[in-house]
Amino acid sequence: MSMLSSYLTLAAVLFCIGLYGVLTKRNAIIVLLSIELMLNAVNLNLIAFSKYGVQPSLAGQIFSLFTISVAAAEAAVGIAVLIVLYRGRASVNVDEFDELRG
Amino acid sequence: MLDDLPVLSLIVLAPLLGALIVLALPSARSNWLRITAIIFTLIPFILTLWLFADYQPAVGGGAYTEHSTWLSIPLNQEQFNASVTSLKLVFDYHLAVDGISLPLLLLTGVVSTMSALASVHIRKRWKTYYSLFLLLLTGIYGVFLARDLVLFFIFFEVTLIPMFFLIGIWGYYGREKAATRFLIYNGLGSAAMLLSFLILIATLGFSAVEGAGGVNLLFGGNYDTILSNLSNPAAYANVDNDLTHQFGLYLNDQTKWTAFVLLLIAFGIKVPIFPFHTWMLRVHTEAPPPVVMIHSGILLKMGVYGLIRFAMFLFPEQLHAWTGVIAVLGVINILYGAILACVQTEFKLVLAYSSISHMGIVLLGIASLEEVGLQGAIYQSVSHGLISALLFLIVGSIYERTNTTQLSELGGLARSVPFISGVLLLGGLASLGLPGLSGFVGEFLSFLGMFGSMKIVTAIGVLGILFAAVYVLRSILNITYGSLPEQYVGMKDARFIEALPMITLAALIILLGVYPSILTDLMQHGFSGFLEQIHTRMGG
Amino acid sequence: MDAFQTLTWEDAWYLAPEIVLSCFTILLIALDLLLPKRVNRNVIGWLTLAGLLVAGAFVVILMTAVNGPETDSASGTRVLLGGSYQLDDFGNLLKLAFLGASAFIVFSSLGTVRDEDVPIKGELYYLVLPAVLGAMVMASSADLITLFIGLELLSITSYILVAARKSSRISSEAAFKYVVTGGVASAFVLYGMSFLYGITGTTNVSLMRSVLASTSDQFEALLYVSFFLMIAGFAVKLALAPFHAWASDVYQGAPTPVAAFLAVVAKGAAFAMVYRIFANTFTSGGGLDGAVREDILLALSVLAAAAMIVGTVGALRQRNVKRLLALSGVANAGILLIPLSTLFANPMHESLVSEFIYFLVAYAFMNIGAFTVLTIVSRDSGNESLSGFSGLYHRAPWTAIAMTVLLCSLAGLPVTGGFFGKLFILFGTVQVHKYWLAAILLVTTVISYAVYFGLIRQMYMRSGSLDSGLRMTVPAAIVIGLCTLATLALGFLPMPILGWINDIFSVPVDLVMFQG
Amino acid sequence: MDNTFFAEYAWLVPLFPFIAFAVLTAMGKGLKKTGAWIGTIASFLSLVLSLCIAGERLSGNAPDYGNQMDWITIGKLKLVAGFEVTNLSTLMLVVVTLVAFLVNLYSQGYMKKDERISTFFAYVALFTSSMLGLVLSDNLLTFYIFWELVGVCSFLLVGFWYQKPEAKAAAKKAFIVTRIGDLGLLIGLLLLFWYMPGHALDFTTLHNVYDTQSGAISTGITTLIALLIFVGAVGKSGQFPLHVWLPDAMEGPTPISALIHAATMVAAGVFLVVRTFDIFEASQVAMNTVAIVGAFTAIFAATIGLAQNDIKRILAYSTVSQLGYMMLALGVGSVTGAMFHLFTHAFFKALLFLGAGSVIHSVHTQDIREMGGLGRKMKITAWTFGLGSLALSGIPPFSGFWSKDAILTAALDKQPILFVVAVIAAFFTALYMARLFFLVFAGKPREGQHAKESSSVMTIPLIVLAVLATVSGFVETPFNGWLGHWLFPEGAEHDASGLVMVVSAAVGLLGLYIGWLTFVKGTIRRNAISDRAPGLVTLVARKYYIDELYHVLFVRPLQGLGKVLDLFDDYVIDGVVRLTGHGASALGRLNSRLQGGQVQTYALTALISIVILVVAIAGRRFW
Repeated sequence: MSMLSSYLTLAAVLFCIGLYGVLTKRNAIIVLLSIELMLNAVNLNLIAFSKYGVQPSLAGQIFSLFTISVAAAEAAVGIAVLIVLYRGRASVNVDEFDELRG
Repeated sequence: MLDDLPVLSLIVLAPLLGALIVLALPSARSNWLRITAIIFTLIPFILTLWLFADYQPAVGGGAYTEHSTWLSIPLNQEQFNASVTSLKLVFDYHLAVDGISLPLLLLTGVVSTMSALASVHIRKRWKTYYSLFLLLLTGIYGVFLARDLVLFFIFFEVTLIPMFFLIGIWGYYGREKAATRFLIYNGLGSAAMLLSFLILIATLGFSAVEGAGGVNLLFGGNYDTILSNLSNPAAYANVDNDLTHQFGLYLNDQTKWTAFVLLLIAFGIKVPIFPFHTWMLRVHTEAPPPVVMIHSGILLKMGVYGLIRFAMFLFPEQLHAWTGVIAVLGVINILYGAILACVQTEFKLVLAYSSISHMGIVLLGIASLEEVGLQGAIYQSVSHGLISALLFLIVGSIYERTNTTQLSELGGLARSVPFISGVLLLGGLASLGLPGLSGFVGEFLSFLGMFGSMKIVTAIGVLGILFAAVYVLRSILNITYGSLPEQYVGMKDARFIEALPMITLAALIILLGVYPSILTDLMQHGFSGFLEQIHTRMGG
Repeated sequence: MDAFQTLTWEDAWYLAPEIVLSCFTILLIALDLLLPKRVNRNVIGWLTLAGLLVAGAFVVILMTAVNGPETDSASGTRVLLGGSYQLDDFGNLLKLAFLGASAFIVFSSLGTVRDEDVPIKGELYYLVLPAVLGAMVMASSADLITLFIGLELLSITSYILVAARKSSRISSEAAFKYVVTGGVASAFVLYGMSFLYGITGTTNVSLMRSVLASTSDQFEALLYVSFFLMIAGFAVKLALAPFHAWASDVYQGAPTPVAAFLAVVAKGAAFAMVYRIFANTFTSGGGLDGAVREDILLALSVLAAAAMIVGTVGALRQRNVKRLLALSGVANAGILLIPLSTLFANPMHESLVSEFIYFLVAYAFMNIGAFTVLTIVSRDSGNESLSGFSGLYHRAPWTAIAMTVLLCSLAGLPVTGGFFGKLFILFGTVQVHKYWLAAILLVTTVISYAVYFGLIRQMYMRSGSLDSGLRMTVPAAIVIGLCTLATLALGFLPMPILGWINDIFSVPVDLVMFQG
Repeated sequence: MDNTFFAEYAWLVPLFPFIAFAVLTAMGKGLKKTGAWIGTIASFLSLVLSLCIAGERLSGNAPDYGNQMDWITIGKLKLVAGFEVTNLSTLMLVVVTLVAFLVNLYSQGYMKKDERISTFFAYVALFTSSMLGLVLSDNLLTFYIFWELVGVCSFLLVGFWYQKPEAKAAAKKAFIVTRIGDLGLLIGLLLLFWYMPGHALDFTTLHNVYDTQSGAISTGITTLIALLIFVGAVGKSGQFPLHVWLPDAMEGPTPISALIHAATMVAAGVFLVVRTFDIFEASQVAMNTVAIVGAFTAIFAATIGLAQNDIKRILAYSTVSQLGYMMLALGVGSVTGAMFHLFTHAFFKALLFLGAGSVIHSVHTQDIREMGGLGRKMKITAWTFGLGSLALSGIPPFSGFWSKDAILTAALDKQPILFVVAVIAAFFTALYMARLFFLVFAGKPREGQHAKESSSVMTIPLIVLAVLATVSGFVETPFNGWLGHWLFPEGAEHDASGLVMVVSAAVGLLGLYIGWLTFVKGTIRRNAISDRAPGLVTLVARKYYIDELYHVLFVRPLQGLGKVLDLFDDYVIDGVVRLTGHGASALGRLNSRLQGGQVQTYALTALISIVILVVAIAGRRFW
């Protein structure tokens, strides 16, 4: 079980780092990367559970595969949107994306 | 010959039909619109009159009841309990009339017709005006006739929307604020009402019907069911006990009180009872006179009706426990309204506060829980309806001529418009409770009823009629007596179309003042039966 | 159950709607590439519409088939793909709702979307299809994985849809915000799911229940963690306050039809997912019981209350109609959550799904109608502010009247769909004695009068700047008319649809899944 | 012939004038002179009928006749309306109809030039009919109804010249002050209703209850009821402290002052007490109160009358003080005395007012200091007025003497102090009447005043009334108690007392003599007192500052209270409402401030709130 708990802790740490990045980083690209970090934390969780979990099963690993691919797609779209945005603003600073408000 | 017609439905639906027809007419033809509107206001009025003629006080209105299921919504799919096969939520289309609603129906008929006539003052957008006006009437008639809680609520809400537009489009300077204030304030009222109704439906609006393979529980807002379930808990015997508890089909005292107080608030706002009255001042001052005729003449009475029909008949124990509270509230209404009316500088505000004062008398009548007092309450409602309708009719005529209702700018009108001033004086005397006019009977009966149980409080309340004399004379003499400002010289006195409703209302006020039995006999059956029930319920 | 079955033809038949949609998607992408520039892309719009309708037709056929007597299982459900996908009435009804709503939206947007605003109109149309596909997958998945896939399919496509107004700066900004919040939300949901999987060792929700029934007491802390993580994620997806801040921005930035799509379909799909997971894991008699369940339900009710309050109060001062509708969407999301939060608190409250679906349908109609009117009006006035509506009654009385009806329905005034939807939900709430929640619902409703009647005031009591008549397009007119009529019909005779739902629907069979 | 033949038609008596009223209001402006005649004829008809009734009742002992109908029936309760003909009501019928008819006749001349003459006659007709209704009504409720109606008519007629601000003010005052009294009466009525066995309100039952089953109503309650009813009487009959309205009511046309504010309506208060006398008799406290209030009012008003210069106001105060006499009589238990004085007073006071009217009509002023020497120019007026003054001053053998004598006798054997007070008041009465008469009619005429005798329609009523004022006293003298027997067969015989007769006659003559010395001979300087004690004179002339006192005590505080409540209503009650509204929209603004466009802020708020949620909800379980 200790194995599991250490993996879980690692995943939790990763998740928090990602979250922290999303919340604080000014560079939009870093923000997107941080999201990826959070998703990866999830993958770690899933795989750890599927190996050392109470009822180990294969499903977790399959799940993680799906997650990875989806994350990729999401990142792609995110970057694409960011490029469009950059065309408009000539900046990737999140703080400046505040025309929509109130 | 009318016996086989669904009279009540006709009464409710005729104005709706009229509204649709008005919508169909070309908006330029103001006369067509006006005449159609008046016709479709008259139809329900005439039907009500026929009802009045045909109604036998001894028997009650059972014969006219219309009852059919509107919605029946299954609440579960499969049997989860040995004895209960199915649960249904049932909403009925249930109209009925009795001695309590009939006088108010008549009032509605009269005042609405007069207001339709008085709407000649309306200068713009007749089409919209009249369609909304008729829609409003549907709502009002519905409220007085509906006997299903949900149906009642729907009609109650239906009155809100047209009023909002009528105030907001055709009102005076501050109309939009007043309209919104009206909507929100009354909305809160009906919210409280709906919550209380739903509690009632969910906890004892059920009737158990023996169906195939067990009991079918029907939940619904049928007034009679709820009343009988409330008044004899033996009704629960139909459903075995653990079931009722499993479903929370029981109304413990706390819940009863919640429901009761919610109802009190809901209708208290409409009446209005003391702290909840500010909205109606705005309406009185900002709305166009014909609409105020309806509002002050009828809509406030919906509150009274609700108080009696629901708060009182459903929860007599609670009401009995709170008689003191309500009586004191009534006295506060009377004196507060009266004293404030004495210092207003704007005639419409004087009338608004006097309405508050008169509604206080109604509260006293209700609080008495005596037959005399209750009849007094209804009587007072009717008479106040007529009187304030008359007064606001005149306000309309005066404003049309002088473009002001500020007491300081008016005076001496008796010289230039003697007829209007005469009727105004009559209305004023009626509202200060002069014997021989309707106001006196209502006040006297209410006081008489209340006096039996609490002498001191009532005695204090009676002081109100002194202040009534003060504010009525102060304002009306200010308008009609004294010297005439030169800009008002040579005004035309009332045209026929104005004089007609004035005379009608005045005549009715006098009739009710001289020959009250015409109404009181109607109410006999309505009340005495219920009071017996109540007394048996409360153990003598 | 570990041995995966292969996809049989029969299964394929049962998957027909989904397949149709995917085929149409691919087809239209190709067509969009091949068609020469000069051809008006409305063609693609019409084809999209066709695709949606065909799929809808299939759904109807399947429903009759599944519920019909000739099916193998009397339960009226059909389990596919190793229990990861399930055909039942909950799913089907929602599928119908989603398809119908999308069809309305696409139809209404035909002719109103301007080229200079959305340069590549083709995308705007055909990307709706995968989005709806995702929503449908979410509606009838029985497995965390498929649920998640559906969710992402929907989300990612809607990111693109939001960004469709390439030329406008705010559109792409909205898209970016949507991506970030959506991404984080997905991450939360997933993280929560991962714990759920860790405790139960399966991703299949129905198996989960039986496992949880035995083991829930050992892992209380973990359960809290997983459920609250999921709640956080879903709260963002559902735009429940205080997770709603993105919604107004995104709606404002997106093309109006897309905003409508997000408000109705995306939200509905997310709700489908939430109902699935929570209902399955919470079913009494097996599944999660006791303290944890109580707390989760309480948390849900609190969120619902917060959403209603914030959504309504926030809209009070809102001058931009799109943001206003977004906020009203927040409030309505709160209302839609109430049936779930009163789930199984009382043996009688089985009607929660019919309450939910009924209000969802009503909400769909009134929202789409309102958004369509907004599209038309803002196209005229050039901005989306309240003042654009001023004097509308004089310019276009019928539109104004229709809008009034829709707004009354949003405000929950009789006699409209919104009114009855709220009434049923209220009744359910009162039945389980959650008076405080009912009270909040009622009070916020009243406050919302101020919001919606503010709009009505603009239309009737103010004189507008423009006095020319309103430039209305035929499809938009039809959509507005249909939505208005539907709203009224739902109010006057709600019986048909309700009766129908109740006839075919049954919680234990259709919402909760028993297998293995 | 059946000797209730006319009595059964007594309800016609009020009906005639009512029909006249209806016709006049309906026709309105159409008929000018004819309108006046309609009113007069109607009143004449009722006069004739009531004389028939009287004749019928005088011939042999006719039984009392009464007739009721249910007005409102609620459950077991019945509210009844009905009329009854007794000797008492017959007497009142005759008095009212007679004076009413004469006033109608008189007004033909007096109001000739007024363009609203038909309205005037309509009002008068309405008043007459409701006054007759009041007289005939057989139970307290009906009585109260007509009681209010006469009040309104008085209000309308006082304010008849509505363009004069004073008239407007006077009318308002008259109505409101009497309304205070009505309030008392109404509450007394309600009390009585709930305490009377069987909720009966008719006078017969009332009489029986107090006569036979004494103790049916406890003494405390009886006293309370009696006092409340008395408040009503005080209001109507202008007794202290509610007398303030009556002098102002003189703003109305003079015939009205004669009819309403001298002969009939103001006497209704006395009549009320007579009607409910059983209640008063049952409570000594009530009796004493009545007596004291009456006596005090008598002397109090008389003193004020001394210092007034407006001819009508002097008469008004004299009315107040004479009504005080009647109350005094009741207080000392002499119903006969009260009714007798009411009877005679009706005639001579009406006479005096009509005479004053005739004077005013010709000299167009009411200030006696601007008159003088009119005796030569207006012979009939002067003579009749003189007779009236003698009657009022209680000079034998004029009617006033006998009735006053009856009262004084009763007062003496009940309560000597009251007797003394009454005697002094009588002296003042004679004094101010002398002043009035001599200033107006004696002395040399003012130049520029071409006064001339009024037309015959005005003088004939004067003559008739003068005759009555002279002879009507003989129906009840110490030597034959006929009236007393007729009215109250079981009533107490009032015994002759030579002393009283001498004293009252003496003070009357003394008063007249001093008046003569002062205002004709001039042996006593007119302002003898005003030089010595100017303060006293002004105090009296300003009516003891009662009006000012009331203004400070009641009017101001009420206005203040109203203003305060108005602010309260605006700022507190409505303020709360507004506050809630603003609070809500403030929250709305807060929300939009939170949506500042920073996506990361959104995420942060979300994170924080979920943490709070977890801590709040899950936390409960773990800690």
